[in-house]
Amino acid sequence: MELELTEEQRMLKTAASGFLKKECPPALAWEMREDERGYPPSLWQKMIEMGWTGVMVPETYGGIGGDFMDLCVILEALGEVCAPGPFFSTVVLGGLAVMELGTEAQKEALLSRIATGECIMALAADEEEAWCDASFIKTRGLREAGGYRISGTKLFVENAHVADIILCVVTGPAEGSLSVLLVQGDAPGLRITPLKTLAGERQCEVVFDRVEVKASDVLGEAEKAAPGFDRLLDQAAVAKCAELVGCLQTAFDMTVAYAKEREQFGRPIGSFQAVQHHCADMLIDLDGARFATYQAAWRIAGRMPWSREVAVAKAWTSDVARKVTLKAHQIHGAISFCEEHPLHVFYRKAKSGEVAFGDADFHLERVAGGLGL
Amino acid sequence: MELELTEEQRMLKTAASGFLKKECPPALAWEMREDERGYPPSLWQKMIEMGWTGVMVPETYGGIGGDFMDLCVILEALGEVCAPGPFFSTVVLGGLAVMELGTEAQKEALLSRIATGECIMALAADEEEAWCDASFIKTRGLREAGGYRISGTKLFVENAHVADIILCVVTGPAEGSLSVLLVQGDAPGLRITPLKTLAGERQCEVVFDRVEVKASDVLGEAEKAAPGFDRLLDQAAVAKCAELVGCLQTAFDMTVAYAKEREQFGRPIGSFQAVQHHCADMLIDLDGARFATYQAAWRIAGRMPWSREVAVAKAWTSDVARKVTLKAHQIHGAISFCEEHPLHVFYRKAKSGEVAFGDADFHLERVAGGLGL
Amino acid sequence: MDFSFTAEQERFRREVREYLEREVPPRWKELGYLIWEETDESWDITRQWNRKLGEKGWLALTWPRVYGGQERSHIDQLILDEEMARAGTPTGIETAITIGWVCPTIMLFGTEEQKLRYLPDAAKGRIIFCLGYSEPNAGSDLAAVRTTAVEDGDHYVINGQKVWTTVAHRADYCWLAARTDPDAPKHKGVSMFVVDMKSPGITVKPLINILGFHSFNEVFFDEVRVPKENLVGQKNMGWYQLAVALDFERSGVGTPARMHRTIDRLVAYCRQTRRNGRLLSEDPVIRKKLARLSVEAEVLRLLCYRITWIQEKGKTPNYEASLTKVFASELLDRLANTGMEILGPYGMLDRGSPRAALRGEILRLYLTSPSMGIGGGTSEIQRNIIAMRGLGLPRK
Amino acid sequence: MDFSFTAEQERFRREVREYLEREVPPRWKELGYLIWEETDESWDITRQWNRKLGEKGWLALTWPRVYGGQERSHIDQLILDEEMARAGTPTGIETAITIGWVCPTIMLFGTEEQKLRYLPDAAKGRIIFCLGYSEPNAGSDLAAVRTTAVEDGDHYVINGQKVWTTVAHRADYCWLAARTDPDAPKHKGVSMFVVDMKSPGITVKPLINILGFHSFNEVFFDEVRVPKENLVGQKNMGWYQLAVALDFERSGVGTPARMHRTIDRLVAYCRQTRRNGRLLSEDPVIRKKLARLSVEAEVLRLLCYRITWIQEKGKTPNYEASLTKVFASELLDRLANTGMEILGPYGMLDRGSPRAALRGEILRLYLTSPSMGIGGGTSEIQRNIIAMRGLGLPRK
Repeated sequence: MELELTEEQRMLKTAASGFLKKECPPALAWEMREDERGYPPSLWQKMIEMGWTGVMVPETYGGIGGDFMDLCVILEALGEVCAPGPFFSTVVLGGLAVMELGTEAQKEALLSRIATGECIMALAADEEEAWCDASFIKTRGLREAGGYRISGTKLFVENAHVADIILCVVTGPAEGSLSVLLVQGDAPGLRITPLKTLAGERQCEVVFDRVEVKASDVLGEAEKAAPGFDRLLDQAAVAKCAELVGCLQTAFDMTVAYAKEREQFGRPIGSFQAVQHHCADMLIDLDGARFATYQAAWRIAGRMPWSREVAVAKAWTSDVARKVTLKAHQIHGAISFCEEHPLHVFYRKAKSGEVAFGDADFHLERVAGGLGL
Repeated sequence: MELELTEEQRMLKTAASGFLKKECPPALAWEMREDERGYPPSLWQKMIEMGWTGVMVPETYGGIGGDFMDLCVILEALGEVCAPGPFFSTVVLGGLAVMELGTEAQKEALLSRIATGECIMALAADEEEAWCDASFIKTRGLREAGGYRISGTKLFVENAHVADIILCVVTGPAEGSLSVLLVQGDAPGLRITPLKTLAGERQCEVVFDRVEVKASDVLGEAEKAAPGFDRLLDQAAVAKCAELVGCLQTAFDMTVAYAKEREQFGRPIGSFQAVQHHCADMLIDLDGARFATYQAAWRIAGRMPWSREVAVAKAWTSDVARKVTLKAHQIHGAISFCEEHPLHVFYRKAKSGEVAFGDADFHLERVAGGLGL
Repeated sequence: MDFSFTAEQERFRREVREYLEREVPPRWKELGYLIWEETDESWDITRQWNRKLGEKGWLALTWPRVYGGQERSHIDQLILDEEMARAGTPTGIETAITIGWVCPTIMLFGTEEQKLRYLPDAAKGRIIFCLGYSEPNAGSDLAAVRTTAVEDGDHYVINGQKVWTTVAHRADYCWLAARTDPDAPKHKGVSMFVVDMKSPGITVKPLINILGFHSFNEVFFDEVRVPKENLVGQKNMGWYQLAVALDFERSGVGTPARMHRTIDRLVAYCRQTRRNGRLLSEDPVIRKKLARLSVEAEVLRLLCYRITWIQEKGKTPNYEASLTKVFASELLDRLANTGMEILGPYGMLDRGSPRAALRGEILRLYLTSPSMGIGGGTSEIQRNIIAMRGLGLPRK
Repeated sequence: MDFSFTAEQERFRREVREYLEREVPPRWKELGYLIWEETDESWDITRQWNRKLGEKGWLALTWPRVYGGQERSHIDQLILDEEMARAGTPTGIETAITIGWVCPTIMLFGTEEQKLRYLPDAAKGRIIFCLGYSEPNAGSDLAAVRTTAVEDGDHYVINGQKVWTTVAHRADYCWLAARTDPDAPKHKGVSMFVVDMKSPGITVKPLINILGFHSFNEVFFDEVRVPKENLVGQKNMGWYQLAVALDFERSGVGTPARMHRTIDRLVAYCRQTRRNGRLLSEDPVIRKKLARLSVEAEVLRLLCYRITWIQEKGKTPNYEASLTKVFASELLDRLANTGMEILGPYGMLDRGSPRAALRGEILRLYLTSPSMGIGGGTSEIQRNIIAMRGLGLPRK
């Protein structure tokens, strides 16, 4: 039992946090919400140079060959500053999809491009009436001579507007079967509309209007993607938890610091029992999120059965994300409702992370099933 | 708009509270839990003499002709001391059942006996798999020459062991129809087993083993009892809220008094912000319960549509019953976990009232239906 | 115990409802703005609407006629507030400040001349006050005011800084707390002034709120000269006057009325939205959440009614306004959050996205609702008031 | 980051599990008693069981061998605690007091002679301490102790009263806090003694708890003579020694293990119980409630593991034990309450009724769970500790 990061992970974390606190203050995420791309390419370039995009890519493909825990370490650092950019959609969603589903050849081709930052990716899964559950996907991939033709509308596709490759999850032709197709970002028939979101992430509506895909651009085996895709969603949920842990940690640290320094009624507000108890509750929530997340990540990294631990982590972390950032606002008072003050960015990010890849209710139902209910 | 009791109601309340605080301390409820009857007959006799059993009985039948609000005033006073006895099952359940469902002749015969205290009543409705919802009742009343024959098992029948008349809710012969039958407490075929309950009330399991009932002992019209019975359950729920308001008020008053007087760390514990905030939350909960209950009682008294207001009152009051008494324990500390200290009686009564006639979940589902969901 | 309204009151409610159905500007309904979203357009609509209400005598319904009111009852005011909230009339915080806070204080402590100078204009919707209470180091703690007012001939000279001053950039006057005796203990030595916002030496700097709108400000006072007759009430007694002014709180009944509107909109959304194979309205967990909010909003309504009823009896609410405020603000958080949970990924979309649910209103409520537990005394302070003023728990 | 156990630790877990499956007395399982339910029979079973564990060396697993321990790791202790809770072994609060609290303090502050006198017997399950801390006017505030110990030759003479003294009527010794310097400031002048409960002048009066059992007592000391060698640690420094002793907290991992057992029993109940036309296990609201408890118990387990891990590193937990305690006690309230909600009317029935669900265990848990947020420092005090000791928030 070793309930802290390894020496290597700690170094990775320290380096990443240090870099991001310097190069990417939380205000950047908010400024970038109206940028066309949604992030500064120079920042993305630096992340690539530091090897983050290759964190989980095997060394043979040009990566640094880390595991899921290393990935979470970087995500936590990114969460600490609410960093904008295509890291999550490319490295987490794209990279893990390729690792879970891809053929050897695809891994070689795609993972190396992810590691070098040549390829930005996006995952098109959710639809108007299908959310975090592939069994309700209606977008169909029709088999045609030499490949597939996709028709349907995908929603909440993060970074589709800048993606080189969009992974499109389709069903058919066999009832309930699932395939993941590699669609080029500039494929004819693709219509991409960015949506305006709470936390400024670039989610898009993506219409696939008879988009053609070559037979070789099926990720892995056609119509057999369901189990691998479920594994991907689980990993994405935990990756989101790691990001949230970073986000909540900063909001918490800001709040404790403020409580020590801000005076009212002639004493620091942190000396009032009500404020102290708020802070204590925040710490319970945050510590719980951290360990639940690390436990799930550790199981994923070791490829141990992880279903319950993933659901526990996302259910708990989703719930406390709101609670912690709400208390942070309460303790900060009026100042935190100014656009200039960074806290609202964390409050937004916390809610967005709460919902992403299944909120607490969603994962609690999974836990219930696991209990035998 | 007049959000306080009328002068008459206030006098009734003051007299009832004064009497009960003298004659019926909360400890009595707890001492009586192992008494054969479950209450001192002398106490019951005094309640009868003060006219409480006739509070809602029209003057022509020997009552004092009050309305549902007057009834609630007495229930609140009873709740303040967790008074034991057959008041609720006789006057609320029995009396209101007769008023909602009985023929003129039955009203004349039964209400006068309730008013004079000659007749203790009990309501046998719930069953193993049917709770607060008559549509799941399985006990059948088979029509026979000259009357009915009842077979089935009823549960949680309060005061069946001392009842002169048990109102038994049966279904049949027509599918889904409901009848309420008047069963004499000593009828052959009746097997009554008292259960041991959280708050010491005498709830019984009552087995009806081919119990015969005369045709004239159908309350009102046979097989047409459903709407009246639903009205009865609604009124019982609000009556229980009134009792709870009294119960919570005492627990709250005890707690505030204790917080002012008990010293720790050299100052009254009521000067600590954490204790102050607990007390403030208790007051919000209690004030809400009082007004929601009064509003529902007022609608019932005025025979206005009451479905939503009843569900609101019982949902809210059920929830806060636990919260208020739990905080009372927390503020009292160790002393309140002694059998001698009265607080646990209120904690028990609060939970028992929370569950009786539908808990919060039950009534929230009704509210949801009312919202159009 | 009687929760009913008289026939006359019911008639007034119908009159109000019909008037509002007819008169609320359609453009306002299109905007669907929350209180924090103020633009030139919304400001103009709100001002016009308030002048219209003022002409009708509905802006200051309970005030004496001599000050522009109609001498109507608190219950009539409750009915009007509830119906306006239900109808979603044009509204901003400035009316609550001017009509609900500043003018009643002037009515209580001002001279007859001061009353006649400000109240009738306010009642007609012609003038607006902003509140000059908060300072960088005095948020919840009004006694810590540092802005000074020093006598100089016929004038006071004001120096200092205020912050979180809502609508300072639009207001005609500032209702200012300033220290007139620097040597007195904290709670003594504060006085209240009416300051013309056009006075030389006043600088207003915008603060942009988290919805991206300009509604707060910093206000700097640099040698601002205020005529002595603009001091309201007793010199150095401002802190005590403001403590009394807490009791002017209206019922706050608009809050539950608006909550019920929001709940109804969420119900409608759930009845027409399918997710993962079923209608949201069929999900028992969602049903329970909405029902709970509805129960809580109903209890809040009753607690608001109680405040009016106390006032109607000619008494002053004690802890009741604090109790209602703390419950209302935390319920608003729960409403916003539950709304977001129900909308799920659609709740993440802001107004302006084609897919945004309920025009992004829940998202915007989610962002602004936490501020309700802060402005006008934090929830922590409200709970202290309930405990100490309401229950008599000891201070030490 | 590694949540796994070594192969050796896993072997130990299997060994423990097999042993417990074989050895837990069947009669104990029939009793199904909670910690507050102590009878002569349950006491005997518990004592026998503890002596058995003691003989096996499992009662004081981590202690030095010279004091009867096995010098095993904290992680082995965690495994043992978790498995014993899972198996529901005979247990009472007296073991936690003796082995978890008193003896480690003696080990830290006692003389070698004192250690050898008490520890080996305790490790064998032969002696039991009760805690003489609380007094009528000093519940959470240990510095307010008024019981006095006055020197008289070779002895101290004790006078005063203790209260809430669990198992005082069964214990061999009392671990007593008494004031040895009446003139010193509150926190100074308190000393710790081992007092033989058979000493003349001690009167134990039962307090019956709300389950109707005798487990608390009042203990009166009237001129009780205690040999000077029974003073443990430095005279007048008792308060500081107890503050250090806070850090002896074990992981508390038994609590989540027992919670999971209870959740499993509720799940089984829901799978076989129909109410109003459907199985309880099909009710989404119930499913969600049980799942949430399960998530919370799992998080609690991890927080408990953290404490052991800190100890294993040779460090002392700081705020972590308080954090775990406050979360655990509030979770226990939620568990008990949710259990009662699920059982509905059947939850109202106590053991002894034919229809009682789960033998009335949930009912009894519902009655006793609130005490967990009180004994050993209230939840309010635990939160203060987290804030001040853990986060460095200022005292004033």
